[in-house]
Amino acid sequence: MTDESIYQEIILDHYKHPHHRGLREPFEAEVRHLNPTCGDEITLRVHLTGRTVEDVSYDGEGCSISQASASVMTDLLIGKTVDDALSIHDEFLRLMHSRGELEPDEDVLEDAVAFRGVSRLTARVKCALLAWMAWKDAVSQASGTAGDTGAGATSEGAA
Amino acid sequence: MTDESIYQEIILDHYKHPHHRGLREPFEAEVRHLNPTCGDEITLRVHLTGRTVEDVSYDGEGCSISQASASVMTDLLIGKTVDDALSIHDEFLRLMHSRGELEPDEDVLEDAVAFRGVSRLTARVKCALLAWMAWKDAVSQASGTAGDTGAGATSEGAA
Amino acid sequence: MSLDVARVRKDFPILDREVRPGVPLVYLDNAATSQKPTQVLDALRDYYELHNANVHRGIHTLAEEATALYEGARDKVAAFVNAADRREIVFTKNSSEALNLLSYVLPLGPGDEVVVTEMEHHSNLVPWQLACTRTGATLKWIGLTDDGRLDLADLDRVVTKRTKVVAFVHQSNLLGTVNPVDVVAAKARSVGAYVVLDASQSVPHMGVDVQALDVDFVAFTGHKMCGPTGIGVLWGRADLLEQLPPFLGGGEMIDEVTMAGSTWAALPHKYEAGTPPIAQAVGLGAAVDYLTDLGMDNVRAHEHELTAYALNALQQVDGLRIIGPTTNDERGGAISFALQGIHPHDVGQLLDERGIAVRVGHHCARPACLRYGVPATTRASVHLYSTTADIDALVTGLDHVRRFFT
Amino acid sequence: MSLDVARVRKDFPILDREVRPGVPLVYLDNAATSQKPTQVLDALRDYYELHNANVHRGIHTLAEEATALYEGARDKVAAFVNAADRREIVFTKNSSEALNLLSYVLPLGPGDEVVVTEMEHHSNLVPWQLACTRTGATLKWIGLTDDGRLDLADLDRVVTKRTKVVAFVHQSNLLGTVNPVDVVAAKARSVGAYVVLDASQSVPHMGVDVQALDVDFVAFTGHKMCGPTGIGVLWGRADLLEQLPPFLGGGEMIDEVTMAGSTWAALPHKYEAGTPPIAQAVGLGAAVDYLTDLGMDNVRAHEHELTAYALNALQQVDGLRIIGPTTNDERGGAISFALQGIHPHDVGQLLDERGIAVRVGHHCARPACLRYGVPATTRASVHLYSTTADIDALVTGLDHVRRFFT
Ligand SMILES: Cc1ncc(COP(=O)(O)O)c(C=O)c1O
Ligand SMILES: Cc1ncc(COP(=O)(O)O)c(C=O)c1O
Repeated sequence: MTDESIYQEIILDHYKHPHHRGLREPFEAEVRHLNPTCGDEITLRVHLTGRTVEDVSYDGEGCSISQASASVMTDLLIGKTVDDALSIHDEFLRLMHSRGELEPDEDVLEDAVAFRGVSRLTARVKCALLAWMAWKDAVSQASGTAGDTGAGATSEGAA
Repeated sequence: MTDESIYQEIILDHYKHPHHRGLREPFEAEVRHLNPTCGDEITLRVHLTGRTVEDVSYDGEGCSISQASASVMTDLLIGKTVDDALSIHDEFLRLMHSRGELEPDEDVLEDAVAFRGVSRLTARVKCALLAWMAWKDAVSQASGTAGDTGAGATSEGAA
Repeated sequence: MSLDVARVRKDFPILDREVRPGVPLVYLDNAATSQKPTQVLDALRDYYELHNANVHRGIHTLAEEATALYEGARDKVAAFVNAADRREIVFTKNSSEALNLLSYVLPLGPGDEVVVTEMEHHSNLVPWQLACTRTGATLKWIGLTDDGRLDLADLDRVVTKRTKVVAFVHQSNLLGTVNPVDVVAAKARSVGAYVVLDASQSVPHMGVDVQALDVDFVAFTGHKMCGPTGIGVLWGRADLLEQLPPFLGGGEMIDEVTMAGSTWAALPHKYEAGTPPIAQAVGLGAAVDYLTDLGMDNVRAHEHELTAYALNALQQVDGLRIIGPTTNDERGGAISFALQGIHPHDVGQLLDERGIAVRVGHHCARPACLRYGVPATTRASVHLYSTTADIDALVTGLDHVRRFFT
Repeated sequence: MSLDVARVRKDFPILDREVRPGVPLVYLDNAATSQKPTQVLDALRDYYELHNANVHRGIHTLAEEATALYEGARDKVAAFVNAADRREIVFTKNSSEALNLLSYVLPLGPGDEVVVTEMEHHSNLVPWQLACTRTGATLKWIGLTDDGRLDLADLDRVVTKRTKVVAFVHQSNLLGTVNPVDVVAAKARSVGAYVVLDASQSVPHMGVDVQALDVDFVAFTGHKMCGPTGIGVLWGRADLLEQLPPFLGGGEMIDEVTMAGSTWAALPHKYEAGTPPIAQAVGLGAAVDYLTDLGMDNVRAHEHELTAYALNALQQVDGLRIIGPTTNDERGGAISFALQGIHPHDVGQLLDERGIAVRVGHHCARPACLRYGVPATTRASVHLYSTTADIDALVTGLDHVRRFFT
C-alpha cells in the first residue's frame, strides 16, 4: 500500500467491521440501488422521527469502497436532523466530485475524509456514492410519508 | 508543362483537332456513357460490316483526356476486324490499369501510347477509358444485330 | 490582435512540402480537408505512447488517464461551440454519421415532410432521401437564386404544418454561401419542426455558438478544423437527445443488459456505441485548443480578407465565372468557378503540375451544380494558414491554363 | 521461427512506461485494447505530415497519394484475412458499427428469428435486440455449458426454419472460449440463414481466413490488433453486399444524385459514407504489415504457450475460480476469474497500485456474467508482447491482494 493508496486504514476498518449493517424496523422508506457495471447493490431503509434521522439500515454487496462508504455514512447521519444530514450529504458529494482538489472539512465529514483519495479516480466515485444516493432517495420518499410507521414506500433505482 | 506532364503533344493535338468526331449514319448500335463525378459524357455509334468495324462516330463533352482518347481510339479501331479491335481495346485497358508500370506496345497502340502518363493518376484513368468502355458496349450490342442497317439499338450506361 | 500567418504556417509541417522537386505545395483544398498542426500530431502521439487504454469502466491508471483525456476533449469541444451542457456533445466518426444518426432517430412517417435545400452536401441530402424512403415521409427543398443564395421566397411555400424536420447547411462547401440561420430556423420553429444545421464548413472558419443559433442539432467534423480524420461531432439539445431512441447498439451505450432486453446509458454515452475514436477525440481537443488560442474571430477576419482578395483577383481572369456569391458578404472562403471552354479536370491537373492543390468535380453537391448548369466546377478554398501568395499563385496558374489550351 | 518477444517489446514505447515513479507498467488489459508499435505511429505521422488530403475524386498530388495509401490499406487488410476481393473490405469506425450496419441492412420482419449466443459482447447482442424491436423479429440464443463453452445441444432447438440470421462471437472476450465456427455455420446454412461472425477477439490473435470460415460477414476492430482507434472492418461476401440496401447516406457512397433520388456507388464505397477514417486506415495497414511480418502463427503460438502458463499459475492462487474454460484447448488468452470474498474492484485497484493493468467489470458481456452467477469478474488478457514475467507479476499481485483483505 502506497501513501496515495485509496485503501486508507479507516476505509479498511469500516469495510471489515461495518457499522449499522443489517435491515431494521421500523422504516418509512426502503430503496434498492445498483450499479450494473460492477454489480454493486444496496438495499437501504430510513426511519425518521419528526425531522430527525432516527435510523439508517442497509444490506448489500459491493467493493470495499462502497461498503465502507455505507458504514461511514450511517455513523455520520444517524441522529442528525434531516437538514443537517442533507448538508453533510452535499459536502460529501462536493468532495467526491473534486478530483482530489478539495481539502475536506473534517469537522463535518469526520471519517468520510478518508474518501478524498477515491475522488481522484473517476471510475470509483460511483462506488463511494452508491449508499449516499440511496439514502438521499430514501429520505426524500420518507419525508413525504414521515411520521408513518411500519413498512414504508419501496423503490428501485439504478445508480 | 513538365516532362512528366500527362499533356503530351499527341494528346493536345487530338483534343484540339479531334478525328472522326460527329455522329454519322449508318450504325447498328448507339450508346451513351457518362461519368457523373465530373459530367464527362459521350454518345457513340458503331457501324459494322460483317466482322469489320466500318465506322465509329461520337459526340460529347469532357476533359481533354477523355476527348483525345475518343479521337485516338477511332483512328485505331476504324477499319480493323472486330477481333483485332477488341485486342487493341484489351491492350489499352491493360496499359491504363498499369499505374505507369507497363511499357506500351507502340505497334499495337500507336498514338494511344501517349496515355501512359495518365495511367499513373487513378483519378484520371476513368476519363481515358470513357470512350473505350462505350465502344466495347456498343460493339457487343452491334454484334448481336450486325448486318442490319439504319438506326440500331440505343442504350445508356454510366461509366 | 490579428493572425500572425507566418508563425501559424510554421505549425503545419506539410506546408513546407514540395509536391515535386522544386515545386512547393500551394494548398487550396481546405474545404475538402484541412492540414494538421504539430500540436495536434503531438497530442495523438502522446496519447498512444503514454496513455493508450480503452476508456470508461477501467480502473487501472492508463484507463483513468485515457478516460480523463477523452472526456476532457468533450469539455473542450463543448466550450468551443458554447454548448450548455457537456452531455450534449456526442462524438461520431464524421459529420455524415452525425446527420445519418438524426435521420434514423427523428420520428417520421407517411404524411410528414422533411425540408432541405438545393445547396446541401450529399451528406445532408441522401440520409433524408433514405429516411423518406424508409418511413414514407416526403422530401421537399428550398431552391437557390441565380447569385448563389437560398431563395427565401420559397420558404413559406415549402415549410408547412406537415414539416417535421428542416435540415440545412450553415456554409455551403460548393458556393461559399453563409445561410441566414435565424430566418430559416424561425420559420421551422413556427411550424414545430426539428431544426438540423450542417455546420461542417462553418465551425472550422468562424466562432459558432450553438445556443445563440437557436437550432436543435448541429453536425461538424474534425478533419476540416485542423483535427484528425475519423472524428465528428453531433451537438443536440439534451432534452431532445434524452427522449429520442438509440441509434447504434453495443458496448458503452447501455445501462443494464439481459438477453431479454436492455436499457440505455445516460447522455452522451447513449449515442456512443463501442470503443469510441479515443485518440481522435484527444486530437480534436488539441485542435480546438489551437484554434481557441488563435481566436476564431481572428481566423474569420483573416479568411474574410483573403476571400475579398481572391474574389477580386479571380474576377480579373479572362473567361472565369464564379459559381456562387461574387460579393464578400455572408460568404466564406470556398470559391467555385468555371473557366470558359476548359474542363475542370484540365484546370485542376495543370494547376497540380505547378503544385497548386484545388478540387474539381461536383464537390458532393451535384444538385447545386445542376442548378447552375455545370456538371463540375473548380474550387479553391482557404484556411487560417492561407496567404495572398497562395491566391497569386492560383491566378498566375489559371492564366497559364488558359494560354495552354488556346 | 518463433516470436522474439524481447525485440517485439522494443517496438511498443508505452511498455517502458512507469505507472508511478518506480512502478513499471504490466499491461494485461489487451482484450480491451492493444498497444501500438512505433511502426504504426510513424505511419500515422507520415500520413499527416506528408500526404494528408481527402481521398477519392481529388486529382491533385496529395489527393492521389492519400487515395493510394487509403486504398493500399484496404489491399493489405484484404490480404490479411484472405478476402477473395478487395471490394469486400468495408472500413467502419469499429466492430460495433460493422455489426450495427448488418443489423440495419439484413432483411428481417415479423415471424423471422435472429439467433445469437449467451456469450456475446453487447456489441453483437444489443444491435440485434434493437433490430428485433424495429422489425418485429424474435431474438433467440444458444446457452452456455458450465465450463464456458457453447451448449451445442441447444443448436437444433434454437436454429430453425424461421432463423434468418445467426450472429456469434469467434473468441469470447470474457471467457476466452474459441467457438466451433464450422458447426454453428453449417447449422445456420442448413436453414438458409445469414452467418455473422464477430471476430473482434480472434483476428488480433490468430490467422483468420474469411474464405475458409464459410460465413457471410465478419467484423473486427483496429484498436485491438495494434492499429489506431477509430477504425473497424466489415468483411462481407461481395454478392451479398451488392444486393443489400445502403446504411449511411452521404458523400462518396453515391453514384448519381438528384434532389429527387440517388443511386449507389459500387462496393466498397456504397458502405463508406462521408470522409472515411483515412489516417486510421493507413495506421491499420501498418499494423497488418507489422503482424504479417511477425507471422500470425507465431503470435498465436506465443499466446497459446503464455495462456497455458497463466492458466496453470492462476489455478495455484488460493480461492481463485476461473470463469471460462480451464483447459488450454480452443481458447485464447483472455482469462476471467473471481477471487473468493474479494470484489473485482478491489482486486483491480490493488493490482493497479503495483502497476498491473487488468480489467474488472462485466466486460460488456453481462448476460454471460449472470449465467455464471458473478456480477463482475477480473480479467487478465495477453497479447504478442506479453511475457511470463507479466503473469508472474499478476500472480504475486493476487497473493498480495488476498493477504491485504484477510
Ligand atoms: C468480442 C467483442 N465484440 C465486439 C467488440 C466491440 O469492438 P469495438 O468496441 O471496437 O466496436 C469487442 C471489444 O470491445 C469485443 O471484445
Ligand atoms: C457542407 C458539408 N457537409 C457535410 C460534409 C461531410 O463531412 P464528412 O465527410 O466529414 O462526413 C462536408 C464535407 O465533406 C461538407 O462540406
